Amino acid sequence: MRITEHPILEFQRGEEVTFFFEGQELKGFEGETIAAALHAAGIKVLGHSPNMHRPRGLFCAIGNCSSCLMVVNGEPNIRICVEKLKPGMRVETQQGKGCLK
Amino acid sequence: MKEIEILVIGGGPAGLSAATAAANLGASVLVLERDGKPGGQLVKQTHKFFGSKKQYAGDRGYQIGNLLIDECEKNPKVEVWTDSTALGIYEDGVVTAEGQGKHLKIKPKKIIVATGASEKMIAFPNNDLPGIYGAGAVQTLMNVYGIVPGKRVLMIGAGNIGLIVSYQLMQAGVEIAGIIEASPTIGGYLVHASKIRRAGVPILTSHTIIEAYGQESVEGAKICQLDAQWQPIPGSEQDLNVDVICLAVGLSPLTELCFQADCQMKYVPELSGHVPIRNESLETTRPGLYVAGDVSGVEEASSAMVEGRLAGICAAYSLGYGTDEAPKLQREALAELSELRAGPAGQKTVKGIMKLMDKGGAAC
Amino acid sequence: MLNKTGVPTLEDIQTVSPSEERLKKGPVAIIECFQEIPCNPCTEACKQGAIRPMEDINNLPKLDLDKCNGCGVCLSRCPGLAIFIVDASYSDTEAIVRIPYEYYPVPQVGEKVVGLNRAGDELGTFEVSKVQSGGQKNKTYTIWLIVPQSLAMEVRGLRLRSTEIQPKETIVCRCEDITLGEIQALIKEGYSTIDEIKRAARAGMGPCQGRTCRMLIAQELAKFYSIPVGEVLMPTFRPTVKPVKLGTYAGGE
Amino acid sequence: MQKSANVVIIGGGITGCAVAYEMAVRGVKDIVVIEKQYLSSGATGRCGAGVRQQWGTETNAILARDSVKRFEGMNEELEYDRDIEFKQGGYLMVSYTEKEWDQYKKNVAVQHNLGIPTKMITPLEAQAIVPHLNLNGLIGATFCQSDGHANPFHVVDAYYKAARRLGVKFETYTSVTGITLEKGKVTAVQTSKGDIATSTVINACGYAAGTICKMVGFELPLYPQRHQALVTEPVEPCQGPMVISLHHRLYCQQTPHGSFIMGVGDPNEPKDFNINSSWEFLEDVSRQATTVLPLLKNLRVVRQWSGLYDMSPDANPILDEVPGAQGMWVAAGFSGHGFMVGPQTAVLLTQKILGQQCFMPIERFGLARFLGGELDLESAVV
Repeated sequence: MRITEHPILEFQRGEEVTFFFEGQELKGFEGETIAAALHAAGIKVLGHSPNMHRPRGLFCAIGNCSSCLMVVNGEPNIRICVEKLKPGMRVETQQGKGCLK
Repeated sequence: MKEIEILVIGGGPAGLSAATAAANLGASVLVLERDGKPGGQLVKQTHKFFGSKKQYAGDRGYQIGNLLIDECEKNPKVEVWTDSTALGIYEDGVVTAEGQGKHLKIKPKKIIVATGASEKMIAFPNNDLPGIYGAGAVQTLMNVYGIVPGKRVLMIGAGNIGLIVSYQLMQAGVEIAGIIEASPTIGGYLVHASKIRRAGVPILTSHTIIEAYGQESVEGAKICQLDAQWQPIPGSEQDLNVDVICLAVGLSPLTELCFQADCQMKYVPELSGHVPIRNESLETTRPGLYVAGDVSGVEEASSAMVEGRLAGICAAYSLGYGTDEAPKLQREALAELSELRAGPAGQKTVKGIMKLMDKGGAAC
Repeated sequence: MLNKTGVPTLEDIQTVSPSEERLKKGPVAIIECFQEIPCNPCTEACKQGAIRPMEDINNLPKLDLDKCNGCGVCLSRCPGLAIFIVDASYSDTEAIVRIPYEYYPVPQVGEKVVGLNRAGDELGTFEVSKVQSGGQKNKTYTIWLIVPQSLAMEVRGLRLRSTEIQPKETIVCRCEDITLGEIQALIKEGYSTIDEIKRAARAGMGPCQGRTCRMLIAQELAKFYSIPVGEVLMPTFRPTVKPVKLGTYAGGE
Repeated sequence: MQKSANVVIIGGGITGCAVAYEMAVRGVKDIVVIEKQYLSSGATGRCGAGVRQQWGTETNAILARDSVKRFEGMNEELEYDRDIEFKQGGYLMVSYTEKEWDQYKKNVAVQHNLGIPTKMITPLEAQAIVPHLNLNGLIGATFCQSDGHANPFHVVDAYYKAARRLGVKFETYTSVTGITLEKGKVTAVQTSKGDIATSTVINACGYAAGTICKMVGFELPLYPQRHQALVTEPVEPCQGPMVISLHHRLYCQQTPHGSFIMGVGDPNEPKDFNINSSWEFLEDVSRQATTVLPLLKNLRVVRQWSGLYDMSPDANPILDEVPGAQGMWVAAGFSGHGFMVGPQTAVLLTQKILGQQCFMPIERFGLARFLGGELDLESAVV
């Protein structure tokens, strides 16, 4: 959910762009991270851990942990908490440990 | 290979202050900042800061951040590389970094490590469920990107971060189910706590989380009370219906680079973890490597800025800059630090620094 | 009033309490059976002849305190779970109370459980020193609790600490899905430093390089060896601070 | 710590732990292993983890061939509760120069004589095995399917647990400070935790073997040399064999866990004890790896480290009794491949010390070979 009114802050958002999550078309803003855009769309489960298949979501938001690894434009293991959103991006949950292509 | 007189690693309050101070004395400085914009944690702080005028008291954190950035940017002796993460400090003195898909090599004469801190983690069942965040992550989402993490939050930790982030969540329209704190007392500033209490949010000291639950993401949390021996009191369990659990259980100095650089390290609980042994000039046991801010012991942003300034002055002075004014500036900075730490709130830090200086043989 | 509350009164208890002197001598059965009902398995169970045969099956059991050696066979046979064994000779300050137990899960040796009195009030947290299975048919477990001497005639029930962390669902290393239970098991096995645990289980070797789990493991080691966290040997820190593509390094500057 | 022992083994790596097991399983009682840090903290735990039979000298090839058999059944033999993660994805040794190809042919002849089923294959056949192999300039390759790699920590752990079950004692975080000699015979090992009286000492501490030999006044022909390695984040399986290009000085494998381990040898590496990592290595190995295996360019490095090879003059092991110190045996000089030959080295040395029939002539690993005559130099070292 996006904050519309804030007593202290004003949010300067970039251009609205379209991207895809598991093939589904979503909107986000240029300049924000993929994680932020997914969160704004209410998507919290970003994948499942490779061994125990436990659901994983955003945790540290600054590229410290490994909780948010996803496949972006076919490339695995992208930390979407620090990767910036770009128009037309294809974001997918990672099956297992991700495949090099 | 980029050659530079002083390399500052980290563009937060300590790093930016260090860069400006060193450049003001005439040294050329490069700042490495891993984020797209410098300012560190300041950019996420919406509350007014404490301290004195010298540390911009009364201004809001993000405003102070902008001030520090401005000062750096208008100084021609300072160069700031954003989106650049330091990767390693090697035995030949080369610092490597990654930026824009390139492997960057920097050969500095002096290094100031101002990498800040990272959030601590605690162990409880289902602590990895989506919907459980570090407090910093919630701040980033909320105050940088304007996105709230959920509807109803359980905050774990009543230190300053737990209190401030709870308040910020309420400002963003999110309900706080409660703040729980394992210790018997509130760790943060009590004005922050009172502000939250009078908004109707309970702060439960001597309480801990037993488990989080939920299928694919957080649906609730079980908490309980702790006795004087920090043991759970049977029968005191409560079930909270929340979709977010925010962990504000403390910070650890982000000292990986110091470990790598073979700085002599010591675990000092009062400084929140392993910190490099350093002298009064903030120089570590690796000659020419200085530290400032949370990496040298977790404290407030105000003292981080002064430490940064001190490290910047000392590093520049050691290169032959500011022969006349540096000693005076150094004394001023030290006096400011003592002043900031003089009260009861600063006693922990003072004790920690004494422990740190005590053994290890670093010369002052 | 026992018949109103289900809790035997002080007077009731006094009728079956051995003398201080007898208690100090060693294990002895305490038969807290106060209502005349048709029942006699305890008399059949006692091989010492301490519980005398009943003339009428409705009689209350009578225990010969001198003959009783506290073997506990009667405890597991009593259909009413009304027999306890108290051993006040255990140490100067502590006694053992043996309690019949028919719930699940069964406490483990070494586990701390909450001791309850006859009314179910909590008396504190006590360690389980032994767990005896009642066997396939009988199924009644006997739980041995170490309690202070002063509570030897008070503690008569137990409850598991439901608030205990369940190590199985608790993730310590997110990168490699390593649980608290696995870390604790490795420490118990003898892996004594963070480096050793890293090598045995890969905890801390993932993309985050131990940033989340390192100190959690340190805390577990500190707990196990009863040392301050600061004395736990830190692992070797190696470059690089974050994962970087081979292509980036190959490209040079 | 105990005051005396039948056998004291110095070094808790693959060799030390395997010797402890082989002796104990043959009935030797009262064995102590002394390790300065923790088990596999030295060269074993830092190695590239490869197990290959494609060697140029017969000695190395026999040890490796027979060790492969041991690795294959190790989980069962040692009743290991985990998995040594032995993956026989083969070794693909690629050649990009004629000179190198000629050497490969000679090596394969040696291997075939010993029954090692190495195949000489064409670039296209090599590509069928590793689809992301760069064929540009590739002349040919040799491939042996039964080669592979194993998890060094788990292998050592397996030997340790098996030996411990047989009564062997392990003293970790204990360093050896001296060796006591009486009339040219070993009588005790001095350690940081006290002396242990013994008549048999096995010096199996890799590059530090020279330091231990100096304690009895013997100069071992051994020098340490740093070799660096890195490990990447894990990805789903995409590379079967270990790929070696001697021309690129590169080895590169994907572990069953999914991460890649790789390293390059540096011909200019000085002979010293430096064990720090360098940034130049990261660039060097990345260039070589992305040249030979371009697919890997998007794979992320998570950690680099280095270890020391214990180099002998001919890159072959030294297994012998130390001159002037009766009862003290040395097992060192493995020159970067001590891990893969560890299981059989341990058997050979044990057989010799116990006076049993050796499965191959141990004299070929003797110190006498350095006294004169031509050395059979191992060419296939990365």
